[in-house]
Amino acid sequence: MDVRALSEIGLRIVFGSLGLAAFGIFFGLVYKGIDRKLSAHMQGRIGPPFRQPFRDVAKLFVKENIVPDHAIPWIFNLIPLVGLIGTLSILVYLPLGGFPPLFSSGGDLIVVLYLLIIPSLCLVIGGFSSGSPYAIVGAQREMATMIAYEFPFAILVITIAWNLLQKGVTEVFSFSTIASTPVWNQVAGPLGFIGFAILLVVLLLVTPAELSKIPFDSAEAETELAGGLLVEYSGRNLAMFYLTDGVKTVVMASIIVALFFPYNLSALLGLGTYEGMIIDVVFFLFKVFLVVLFSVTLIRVSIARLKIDQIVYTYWIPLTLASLVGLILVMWDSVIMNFFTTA
Amino acid sequence: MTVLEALLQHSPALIIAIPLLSAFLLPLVSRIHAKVRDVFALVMLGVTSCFVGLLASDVLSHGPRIYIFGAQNLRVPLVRILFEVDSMGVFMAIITMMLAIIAVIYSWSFLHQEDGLDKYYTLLLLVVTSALGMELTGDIFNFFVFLEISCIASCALIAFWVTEGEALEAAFKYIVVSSIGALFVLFAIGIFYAQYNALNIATLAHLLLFTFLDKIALVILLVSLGMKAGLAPMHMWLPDSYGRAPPSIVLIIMSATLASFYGLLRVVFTFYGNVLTTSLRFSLPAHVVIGWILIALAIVSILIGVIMALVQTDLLRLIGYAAVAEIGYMFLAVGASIAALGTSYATVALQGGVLHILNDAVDIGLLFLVAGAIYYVTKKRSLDDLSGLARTMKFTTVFFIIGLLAVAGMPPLNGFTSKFLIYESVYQLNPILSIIALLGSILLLAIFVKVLYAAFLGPELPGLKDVKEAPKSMLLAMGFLAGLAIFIGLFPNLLLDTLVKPAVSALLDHAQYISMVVGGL
Amino acid sequence: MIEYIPFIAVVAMILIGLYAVVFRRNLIKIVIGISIIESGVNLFLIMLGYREGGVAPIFTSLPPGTTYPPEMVLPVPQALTLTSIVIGVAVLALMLSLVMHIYRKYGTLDVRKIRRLKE
Amino acid sequence: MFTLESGSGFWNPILWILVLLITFLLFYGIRGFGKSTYKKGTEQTKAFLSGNKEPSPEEMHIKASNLYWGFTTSMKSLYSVLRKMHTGNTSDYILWFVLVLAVLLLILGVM
Repeated sequence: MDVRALSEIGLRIVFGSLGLAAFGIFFGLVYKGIDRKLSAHMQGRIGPPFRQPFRDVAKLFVKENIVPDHAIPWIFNLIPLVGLIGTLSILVYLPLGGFPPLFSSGGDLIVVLYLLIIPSLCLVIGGFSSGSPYAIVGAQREMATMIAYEFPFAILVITIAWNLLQKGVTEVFSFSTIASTPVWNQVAGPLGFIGFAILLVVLLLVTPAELSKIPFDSAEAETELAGGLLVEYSGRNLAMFYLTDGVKTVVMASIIVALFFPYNLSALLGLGTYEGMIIDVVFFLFKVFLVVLFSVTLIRVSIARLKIDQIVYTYWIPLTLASLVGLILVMWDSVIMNFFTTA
Repeated sequence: MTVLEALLQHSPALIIAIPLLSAFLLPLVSRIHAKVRDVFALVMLGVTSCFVGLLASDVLSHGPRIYIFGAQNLRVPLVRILFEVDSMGVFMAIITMMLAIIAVIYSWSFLHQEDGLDKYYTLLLLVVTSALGMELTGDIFNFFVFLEISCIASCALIAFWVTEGEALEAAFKYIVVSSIGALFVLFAIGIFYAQYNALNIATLAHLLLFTFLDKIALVILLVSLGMKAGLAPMHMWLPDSYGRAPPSIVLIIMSATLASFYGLLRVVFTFYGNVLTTSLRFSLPAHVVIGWILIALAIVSILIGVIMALVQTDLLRLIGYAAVAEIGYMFLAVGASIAALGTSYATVALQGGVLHILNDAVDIGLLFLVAGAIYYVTKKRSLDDLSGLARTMKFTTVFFIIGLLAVAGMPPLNGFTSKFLIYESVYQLNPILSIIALLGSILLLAIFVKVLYAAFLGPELPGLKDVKEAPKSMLLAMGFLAGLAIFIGLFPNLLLDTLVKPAVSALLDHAQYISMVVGGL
Repeated sequence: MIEYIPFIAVVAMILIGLYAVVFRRNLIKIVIGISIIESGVNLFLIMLGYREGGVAPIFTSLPPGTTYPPEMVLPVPQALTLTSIVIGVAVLALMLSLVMHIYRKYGTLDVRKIRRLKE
Repeated sequence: MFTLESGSGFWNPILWILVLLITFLLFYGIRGFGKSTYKKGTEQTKAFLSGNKEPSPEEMHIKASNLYWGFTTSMKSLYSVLRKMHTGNTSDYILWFVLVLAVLLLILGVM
């Protein structure tokens, strides 16, 4: 490897990760503001202004950073930061707008599936390390939720890859492959279509749990656990978790967009390079907005919080069964269509 | 012939002879001084590792080697003991030596207050000898003998804390289970000898016809070696004995367990390598049936391991169940690669499985060492009695977090590399397999996060205020494994290209293994 | 038919041993069961060594002029059995000493009561 | 060279570590702008218990066996079966061995 290629990769890493960090943080907070405003309107309130999340972060930075007596300081302080950077690093592997992933051959869907554990894991460890009973109860609930939703999520990821493999595509876990061959174009008949539609619904229902939003937010549960695993966090540590939450929303929505709606407008409209880019980015942001609207805002204003054993039950029995049905429909799709075409 | 060449030529014999002889020299040496004994055990293992390294570099560059014990020119065919060393055997020998050396370093501090240590080190060296013997031998009866040696010596080591009734119980269960397993292996050997008049693995593999008796022998070998390796639902001895043996010993028992797993690989890939593709009834090839049997047992292992580990309160026993789940991952990869024999993803799956042997040794070993350190400083086994150790035991906490992330397969640690290869290959056989593997991983994470909370985080209990950090030699042993976990995680290809890929191709290329003996004599 | 009787005996011994291990409660009887399985397997090995009309594998007593007659019986099974018996003795001794210690700690030899390690 | 390839995907740990390092430096710097002090030894460092008096650490400690209550409760039926399976009786361990042996003999015998 010569110096030129090496320095090119170095520049990509430095500027790419800095740019993506800025992107993730900014839009994370923007979508948080939109979500709060919309849900307030749906509940007949006025709600905070759109820029309220930015103000929240700024305010948290000037607040005291309290480390409780029972906490373990070095873990307590380090974990929020690790959670934030871990979540930001996922953006490196995702296609955003019309742009391909920054490192398309650096990690794939399975890697992202694993990296998505990091924010939740950091919340859990942070909650455990703060030494407050509320936080510990919240943290163990978050962990149980994570076990619960990972099962249908894994089924979904593997189904998408397996279906691509059956269609003769190589490197099926790669995000650039998945984005260039949308799942809806890879079905032979109605069965596969229904299967993927079921899986999409499951994924939209996994999202609120992944983001710890109502009805799956029993880990934070302001009413009975007083904020749950974040109860002892304050000041800049809480600001880190606040930012993580925003970035996580963008990441999760981008994954849904990349898996199910990777379409772009520029090719359709036949636009040039720069206009095309702008249109694609705007369209991407709109798609992310739709995902946030449907899987976060609408669900959280319309359903009440579930108990933790209800959450585990919901994900392990009905949703897992639903996604297995989706998997089976996708598996039978080509078989049955072949049967019809040959018969 | 230079000295080095002579040593290299006799290295297969020396690798067995040095630990065996030093095992029996050890009680004499320990008469001099306890320190001398400790150093002697380490030095002898070090010398053996040098020979393993020498042999490994030779085998990896020049292909498999045979070593003949006894008369070279005897005209009666194959009445002699052969050692046949290929890259797979060498790979396993390296793992065994790594575990043995770490266990000895750890034992220095961990057991320094106990007595009977001369017997302890003797038995330890005997288990190492037996594991190495199982990995290098080319003779099936020899394999049985080493298997029995490992049974006897491991059983005595499990009962090391003889004052506890539970340790005796665990040892009794272990010896009953493993001696019955070994007797059935001997029965299978008898079946082979009855049909083919040979005991040499390569000769037998060459002659094997897959008669009805061969099928019976295959089932017996699969089940008894699977039991010795801890395959569910015959895994129950494993959490019992891993949970009660001294944690330093668990590493050694684990090397014997992994050697049994290696034996199973050898049986399926080399012994039955010629006949794997024969069609059975319903025009199913034999390898599909065998592969799916292994996959079914592997899935049971993963699920039982993680589900039972989640509710354990005894730390060592909990890790024992996690070890069952890890064994399940290996069997899943191997089963999938057998069921899909010949496809390109079968090779990837087998690479993942073979790499996972090393990763399992490193991760589970590290967790046992950490659990041992907790036991050493607090004298408590139950997670319910522990809390807040992260305040005083910072290094141990960091090592535990590394072990936790590695065993749950979180990037960028070593567990992820092998599980990554497993997930991204077995789904091609059936998507459910990858899904269950992913689920098992997330449950493993939950299990060890619980341990992290219970032992290290949480409020400081009054009874644990004056707890100190573990002694240096224990930290060194843990640090080495933790460093290895990070290193393999960051540079997976380094290891994959130098050790794992040759090992996998040696397993798959049974014709070469056979021709080394059958063609050469 | 008569030549199958030893093999039937082998299978019967192994099954009897397994029965003892699985259904007997006394630890000593379990140990005896394992010992019976071992005898069965040893009997099996010995049986394989029998060749009809075979010659003892002693080179000095061979018929003159022959070096390796095909009817010469290989001593391998006997060697295996000896090894196996020696190993069996070691296992037996270890198991019995464990049983002795277990009796001291638990005060019973009933296998159903010796299960502090469960679940 | 640093990318682990499985034929279906890839994973490059070094690249990820570098990205992590850069963002860590960036956000460690940003975090430095935040206020780092607090009043030690006052009421605010006590655990927040909705105004209740803080009990002693032993009473406040949540035991490991009570963790994951939600998960074990919703899987209760599964656990009762699995726990009963592991009887701790040596004979049962051998029984499992014999059972698996018999089942596999049956499968391969039929085949």
